[in-house]
This record gives sequence, C-alpha cells and structure tokens, in this order.
Amino acid sequence: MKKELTELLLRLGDDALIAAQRLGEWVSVAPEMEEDVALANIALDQVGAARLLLSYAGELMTEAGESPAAAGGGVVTEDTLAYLRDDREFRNCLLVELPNGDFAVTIAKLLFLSAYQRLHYDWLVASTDERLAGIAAKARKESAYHLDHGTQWVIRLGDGTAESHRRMQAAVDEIWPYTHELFQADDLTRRLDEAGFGAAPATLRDAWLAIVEPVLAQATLDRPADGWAPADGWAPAGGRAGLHTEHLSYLLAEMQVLHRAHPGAHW
Amino acid sequence: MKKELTELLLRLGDDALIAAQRLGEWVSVAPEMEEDVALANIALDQVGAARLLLSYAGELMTEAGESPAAAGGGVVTEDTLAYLRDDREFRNCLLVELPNGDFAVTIAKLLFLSAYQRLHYDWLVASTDERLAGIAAKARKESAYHLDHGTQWVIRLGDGTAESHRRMQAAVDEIWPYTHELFQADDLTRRLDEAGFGAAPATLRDAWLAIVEPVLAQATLDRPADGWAPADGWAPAGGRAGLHTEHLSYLLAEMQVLHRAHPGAHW
Amino acid sequence: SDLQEYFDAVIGADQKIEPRDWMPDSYRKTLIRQIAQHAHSEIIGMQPEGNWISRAPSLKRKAILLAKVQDEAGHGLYLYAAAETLGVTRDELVDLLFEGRQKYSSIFNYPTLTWADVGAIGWLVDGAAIVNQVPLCRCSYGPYARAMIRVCKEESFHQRQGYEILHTLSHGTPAQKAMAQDAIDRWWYPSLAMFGPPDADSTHSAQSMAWKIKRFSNDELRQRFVDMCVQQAEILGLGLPDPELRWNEQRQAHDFTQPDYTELMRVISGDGPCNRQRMDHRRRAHAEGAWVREAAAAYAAKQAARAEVAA
Amino acid sequence: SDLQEYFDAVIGADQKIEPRDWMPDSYRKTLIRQIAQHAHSEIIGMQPEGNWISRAPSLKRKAILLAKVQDEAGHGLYLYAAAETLGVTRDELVDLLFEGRQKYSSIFNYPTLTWADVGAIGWLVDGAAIVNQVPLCRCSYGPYARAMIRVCKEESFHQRQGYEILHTLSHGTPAQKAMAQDAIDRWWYPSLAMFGPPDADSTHSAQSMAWKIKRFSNDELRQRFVDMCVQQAEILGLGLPDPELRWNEQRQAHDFTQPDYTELMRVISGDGPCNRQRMDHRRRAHAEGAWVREAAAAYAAKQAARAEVAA
Repeated sequence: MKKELTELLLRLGDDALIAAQRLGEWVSVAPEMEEDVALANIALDQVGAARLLLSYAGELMTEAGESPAAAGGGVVTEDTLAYLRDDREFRNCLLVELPNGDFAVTIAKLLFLSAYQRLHYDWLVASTDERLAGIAAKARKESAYHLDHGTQWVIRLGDGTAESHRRMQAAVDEIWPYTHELFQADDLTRRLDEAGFGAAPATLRDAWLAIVEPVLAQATLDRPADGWAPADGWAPAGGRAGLHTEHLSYLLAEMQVLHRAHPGAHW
Repeated sequence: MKKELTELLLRLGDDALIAAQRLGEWVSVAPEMEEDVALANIALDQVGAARLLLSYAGELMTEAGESPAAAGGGVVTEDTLAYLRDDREFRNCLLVELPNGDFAVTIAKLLFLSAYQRLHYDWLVASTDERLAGIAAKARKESAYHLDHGTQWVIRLGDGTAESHRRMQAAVDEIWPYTHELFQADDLTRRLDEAGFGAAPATLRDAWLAIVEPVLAQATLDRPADGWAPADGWAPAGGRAGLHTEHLSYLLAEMQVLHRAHPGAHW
Repeated sequence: SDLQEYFDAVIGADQKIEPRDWMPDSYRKTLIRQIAQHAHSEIIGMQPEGNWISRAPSLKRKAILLAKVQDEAGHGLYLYAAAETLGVTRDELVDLLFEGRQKYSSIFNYPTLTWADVGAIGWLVDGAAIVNQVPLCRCSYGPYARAMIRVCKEESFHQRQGYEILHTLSHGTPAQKAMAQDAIDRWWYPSLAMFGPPDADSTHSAQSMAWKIKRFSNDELRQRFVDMCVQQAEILGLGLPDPELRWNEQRQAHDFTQPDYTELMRVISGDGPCNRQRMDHRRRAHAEGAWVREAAAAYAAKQAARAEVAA
Repeated sequence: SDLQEYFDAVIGADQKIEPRDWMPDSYRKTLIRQIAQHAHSEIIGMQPEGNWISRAPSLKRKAILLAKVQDEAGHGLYLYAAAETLGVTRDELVDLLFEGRQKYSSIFNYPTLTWADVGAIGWLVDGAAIVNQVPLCRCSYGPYARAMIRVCKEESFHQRQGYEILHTLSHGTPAQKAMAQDAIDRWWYPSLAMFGPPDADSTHSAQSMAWKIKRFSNDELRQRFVDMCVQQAEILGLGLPDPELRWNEQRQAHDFTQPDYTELMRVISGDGPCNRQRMDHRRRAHAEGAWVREAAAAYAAKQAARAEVAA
C-alpha cells in the first residue's frame, strides 16, 4: 500500500500547496488590511500542511527508489516535489489552481475547499497510517479556522449589498462545478478506503453539503442546481490524474523559476 | 570594439525581443480581429529582428569565449541569449518590459518605441559594421510600418470619443517618462559613436520629438511637460545596465520556462 | 421556377453560385451556418495555440507559432467576409456565437497542456481540418470555395510545421518523446471526432451533398484521415492510442476504434473541459475592446464630416 | 498653564503620556505624523518583499516570508491603532497617504530584483529600522512606546532571517554568492539614507528630542548601524560597497561615505524607481476592495438592526 499512500499524500499535499500559492497572491492586495493578515495566515497553514505531507511522500518515494523525472534520482524532499515536478505530475484538484478572480471567487474557493479539507482530515485522524493521522490531527484544526473564515465572508457578502450579493452568487455558480472532483472515487480511493488509509471521498459529500448548504442559505444565496453524476451537469475533473487546466503550468512556471534556475543549490 | 558592438547588439536585440513578448500577449485578446493580425505581425517583425541581432551577438561572444553564466560556456546562439540569461543580464530599456495595460498603453508604447527604433535603425544603416548595417536596413522598413500603425491608433484614440481621449492621454502621461532612457548616453554609446558603430542616442531625441509631437497634436493630446534632464522630471532608467523593473523577471520566468526545464534539448 | 432551375443547372454542371445569383433560402442558411462556424473556429482556435506563444522553447518556434496564430486570425477574417456575401454581417455572426446559437469546432474545447500539444494540434487537428476542407475548395458557392483554396494552402503548411515539432520531440530527449506521445494520446480521439457523428446519425449531410457543399461523408473523410495518420505516425516513431488499429486487407483501409460520440455530443453541447473558458475569453476580449471600436467609429465619422465640410 | 506644566513634568520624569492626558497640539501632530508614516511604511513595505512570495526557492523560505509579510501587515494595524489614540481614524490617515500628504519610508521605492534582495531587506533595512526603533520603545507617548516594543521584537527576528538568507547564499554556489553581493551593493546606501538627512539639515529633530519622542540624532543612529553592519558583513563573507569604509581608532567608530542625500530627497519627493508603482498598487487594492468593505458594513448594519428588533 506504500504506493497508494504516496499518491494520497501527493493529492492532499498538492491541494494544500497550490491553494497556498493562490492565496499568497492576495498578500498586499486584499480588500482590508485585516484580510491581508487573515489570507496570509491561511496560506501559511496550507504551506505548513503541504510541507508535512510532501515530506512524508518524499520519504516513501526515496525508499521506493522513485523520483520526479526532472530530479533524476536521489533523495526526494518536500522541495523536490514542490519544485521539480511539471504540471502533468501534480495531483491537486482543479479548484485550487483556478485563478483568484475577485474576492468573492477566492472566498467561494475557500469555503468549498476548507469544508472538504476539514471533513477529509477529520476522517484521516482515524487513518490506519499513524503518521498521516498525526498530520491530519494538526491540519483539521487549521481547516476549521479556514472554514469559519470562509463562512463568515460568504454570509457577509451574500447578505451584504446588492453588488456583493451578485458577485458572491456568480462566484458560487462559477466554482460549484469544480467541487464535484473533490468527491470523485477512482481505483486509488477504493483501495485506500479498503485498507483504512483514507476516506472514500464520495462518502464525504453528504457531510459537505450539510456544511455548505446552510451557509449558502444564510447568505441568501442559491445553491447551484446540479446532479452529482457528471452526466447531469458539468463536472470538470482530471487533476488527480495530472490533467489540469491551462492555468496550472503558468502558476508552476512562476513558483519554480528560481529553484530551477539554480540546480542543486541550497536556500 | 567587439565588446562594445556585442553590448549594442544586446541592447537592440533585447528591446526587440521583450517588445515582441509583450505584443504576443495581445494575440486573441485584441479589440478587433484585424488588430490581432496587426499586433501579431509587429511581434513577428520584432522576433525576427531580435533573432538577427542576438545571433550576431552570440557569434561575437562565442569568438570571445564568453557566455551567460547559466549556459556555462559553449557556442552562444540566439536561444542561449534569449533563454539562459536572468533579468540582471538583459539590456532592454524599461519601456518595453512594462505591462501591456489597456490598449491605449500598448499603443503609446508602440508609438514611442517604433519612432525611436525607426530613427536608430536609420542611423545604423550607415554603421561602419556592415552586418549591423544590413540588419538595420531590413528592420527600418518594418519599424516604419510599426510607426505608422501606432500613429494611426494614437490619432484615432486621441481624437475619438471622450473615453478614448481620456485613456490615450493617461497612457501617454504614464509612458512618457520611460522614453528618456531611450536617449540616454553612457560610456558605451560614446565609444560606439566615436567608432561610427552606432548613434549617440541623445542626438536622436530632437528627431524623435519631431515625429512624436505632431502626432500628439493631431490626436488632440497634450505633450507631457518635462525637462529632458533627469533632474527636471522623473526619468526612470537602468535597463541598459541590467537594472530593470520588477516586471521583467516575471516575463522571463514565463518566456524561459520550457527551454530551461529541458537543459540541452533541441526544439 | 426559372430561378430554381437555373440554380439547379449551375449546381448540376459543377459551376459556381455567386453572391448575385438567386439561391434557395435553405442553401443560403446552410452556407451561412457552415461558413460562420468555420470562421468562429478560426478565431476561437487562436486560444489553445496562443497559450504557448509566450513559452515557445526557441525563438524560431516562437516566430512560427506567432505566424500560425496570425494566419488563423486571417482565415477568420476572410471566412467572415465570405459569409457576408450571403447577406449577414460579421457583427451579427459574432453575436450569434456569443448567444450560443452558432458553434465553433468542439476540438478547441480541449486544453493545451504542454508544448507537444502545439505539435499535435498542427499534425492532427490541422490534418483533420485539411481532409475536411480540401473538398470544400470545390464547393458550389464561389466565395467559400475560393476562401478555402487559400485556407487549405496555409493549413497544409501549418500541418507540416506541427509534424516537424513532433518529429523533433520524438527524436529528442526521453522527456521530449514522452511529451509528444502524451499529446498524441490526448488529441487522437478528439481529432477523429472532428469529422462529426457517424453517417447514420448525420442530419445535414444528404442535402449538403446534393448541393455540392459537401462532397464526402463524415465516415469517408474520417477513414481517409486515419489511413493518412498511420503512415505518418510510423515515421514519427510515435504510437496512436488505439489497440484495435490495424490494416484491413479486404477493405484496403485501416480498422480503428470510433471516437466516443457521447463525449463529442457533451463537448458540443457545452460541457467540454474548456468551453466556458474559451467563450469567456472571447467575450472578455470583445467587451474590453468595445471602447476602442467605438473610438475608431467616432473618429471615422469625424473624418467623414470634416471631408464633407472641406468639399 | 497647569496642563503644560504637568505635561512637562511627566516628560521630565521620563514617564509616559497617555491618550487621556493633555498634550500640546504640536506634540500630538508630530506623533500622528510619525506614527502614521511608520504605519504606512509597514503596509507599503509588504510590496517589495511580497514580490517574492510566489517565487521563494524553498517551501521553508516561502513559509518564513509569508509569516514576515503577515507580521508587517500586523505592525501596520497596531501602529494605526496607536495613531488612533491621538484622535484620528485609520481611514483619515490612509486618505492622507493617498493624497500624498503623508509619506512612507522611501526605502520601499526601490525594486526587489532578485531573491537576495529579500535577504538584504531583512538584514539591512530591518536592521536599520531596529536601530531607529529600539529607542522608540522608550518614547514618551505610551501607546507608541508599547507598540514599538512588540514591533522591535518581531523585527529583530526578521533581521536574523534576512541575515540567514544572505549567509546561505554567500556560502552557496558562485551564482548565489554573486546574487547576495549584488543585493548588498544596491541596498547599502539606501539603507544608510533611512536614518534621514544629516543632523545639520534635520528639521524636526531638536523638538522631538526635547519631547523624548526621539532619543538620538540621525547621524548617531547611522553611525551605530554602520558599526554593526561591518562586523556582520565580515562573518557573511560579503563586502560593503564603500571603498572609504574603515575603522577610525580615534573616534572608535568607522569612517564611511555618506549616502547621496540628493537622491534621498528625489526619492522622498516622488521620483524613486517605484514610487508610482507602490502607490498605484495600494490605491488599486483599496479601490478594488471597496465593494467588499461596503458589503461588510452593510451586513453589520443589518445584523445590528436585526438584534434591535429581536431585543
């Protein structure tokens, strides 16, 4: 199961890392100075979680003698994984890589992602893999704060002015289709679930809706109409298999530029 | 004088290359489909000129046994220079690296740059370096077209609607300070001028004003008030010495990402 | 009527219908729909390839790609002009696109994930377009046929460039070769789907054939494309991602797996990976350019007024 | 008057003036100006370093830099709060900044060109800030003094991190070491200029010293900073770009070349490399966030109204 566990760690770690990278773009341009602090804080939590998850994944890969193509062997660290993989090797969901858009889009992404991460980490606290369980125990508390922050803003914007209501509804409508991917099952999730390593994501969706729907209702926002099955609506996916949007490779070009320009250097 | 000539070629070539890169960003987002064609065409001319200039510079560097640090020796080609230098090694003026802004800003940049390039290439046709003179003879015709295109748009936007007038004036005001750098003399330009290799840029400014001022007048735009000496106004500079704005390193990160990710590969 | 008889006679004699000629309403409508869709495809098609202009890995490739995307804008322009000979304006057609009442080729709703995709689009997508379009050079409507002659000439140039990109990659580093194979794996079936649904399900085909707008059926063209690609893939040293692909001695053609037409229908109806992105991009460019177009119009009006005063 | 006497007595006894206390108008104005400038500097100062968050070369450095920039926003917030105890609002102060009637530290009008600049800002700019600010922890105005205690503690942490970045670079590859030296070469003189004009030209200093807002002269602090840096640069193995820099046995201090005060004045008056960029950035963030702040206010008002109805 080492291989499957590694893959799970990459999914979780890449979600956190790419979310952090997008949140980091808000620093010094947030709508309030308090929000500069808050978004940087959430970004910091996500980088922290990403480091724990990717370090663990790197250790497992090192043991297995695997490494990203661009690294060409050797010890795989958190930085090897963050800086020396191409977009086709990243395993994050599409939602986190989408551009920030306006503040409403960022907040919609924050609400949907943090509710999912909160539930997933909650589940993983009981993972049969103890180290992962430990990481989850730390991360779930942070996710709870992120979820609270996202919730407060969705309500404020949804139930604020006509303009903020319009923007928040548009953001929810735009991001909603990307939430389906969070709960998609595949061979890996099935095997992980059987082994007790990680949650079958599909089982989290009801709990997720139970968090998200009341927030939208309180915010006087319409919950987008969709069926859950892809056939019933647009459910873009592919991130878990390394099939991303055109946005990710730009994000990585920027994120990795310095590290890659100085091969082998220490920082 | 080989060293000075190399430096001149880098200045000219980098101006063309970075201008092309910015213009390329307009493809598929221009305000008219005809303009997609026109801006792509100008970008193409600039890439073409950049290739001739940087190839020549590369040959001189190869002869001299020089190469960019990241290339680590060997034959220096146009691609070595385009893809393996950092922003501190680029010699373009700041004007070309500034973000595109709205269409008016792009057009202001186009007018000011193409008038300067036209005059500079005109002069270089008489360079004592024959190869450079040949490149200039080709490029000056293209610059004349670019200048005409920029002129037409400045007039149309300046003398169009109230909105377009406002935007065009704002763009001219924003870009104007960056034009001073085009005409700044330094040790290199003095030595080149003495050797008959390249124009002392300062001598071009009157001719440049004689092109630009009537265009602004016809466009019903105010010519920004400034003295020419830096002490009399804001005259940002540094590009010729590799001291750029914070924008250039982002542009290069994107431009060079693929080339750098595959060291030594052919394309 | 006399007009209908004359029209039929021209078609029958393989002559061209010209803008001044009478033509049946449905012929006109079919042509407008088809030419407009083709024009829209050129314009939307700038996006997936334009995505790599800034990152082209050599200056030579950057120049070639810029020229190609510029050609596409040019194709769009003269296809819109061909459509305008049928009594619609470009603005009307663009509005129909924005309202979702006209389509563009669904192939452009897939993302370009790597540089090799630029090669795959050139080789496969432009290749499929050429197979589709060469017969259109003999289309019964004159302006369209003439536009297609020019388009096809440039497209075959583009196809060769795409092929050359893939050839370079497949003979390059292992990472480059893997990139090329990955691109072909992703673009193969969408390219097959470009020929449209199987003949049995094709709604417009019979009438278009009778009018000599269309000369071959979807399935005939698809087969021609497959046969062409198999050979070229061998020279490239790259595989086509179809385990069922093999020469059929009896048919003197390759057997192959059909693309997933359900996916095609889903992408056409708006649920491809990039439909929203492509249309948002186009709409935003159009909206952000509005003030420029208004300024150009205002300036032109002023100039006209000045000329009148002066006269 | 009694009030003035009491005020003078408090100052004389090295006690703190608190918001409820009477204070001379000019004392209040001086403090508002100084604290506001300090707060503005923290907020504008997020930009040059924020410029490298997305490109930090390791995840550890990214985390440290995010935390640092977050600290700066935090410093800004409690410095604005300290200023508010003097009877102005944060919004008023931000407006004064936008109108150009209040300044921020001119050091932030220089660009961060490479990663090493993040190190140089930490080591030199934060270092200079600490030398400037440590005496402010004993400033006569209580809220400011208390804010500075917290700020200084965090700044010294930041300074150490910047030093560590440079240390790693200077012991890394030749390219890294060159990057570090280049950054120091560019940031040295602007850092010296952070202490303000020479004492002879300093307009506000004498009164501020009398009020115990300021404890040392510009030149004293500058000298202290130079002496501190020389030692540290040696350990870093990097040079300071001043050929005149040498130990003066008699003065028991280093002789050094003064920064170009004409340049300082030019940058302060708006003509530094990034003045326009920094202010445009801040103005745009403020303008684009307006609808969010309005929404938050509208929601708060609704909640208050609901609470009233419920009560």
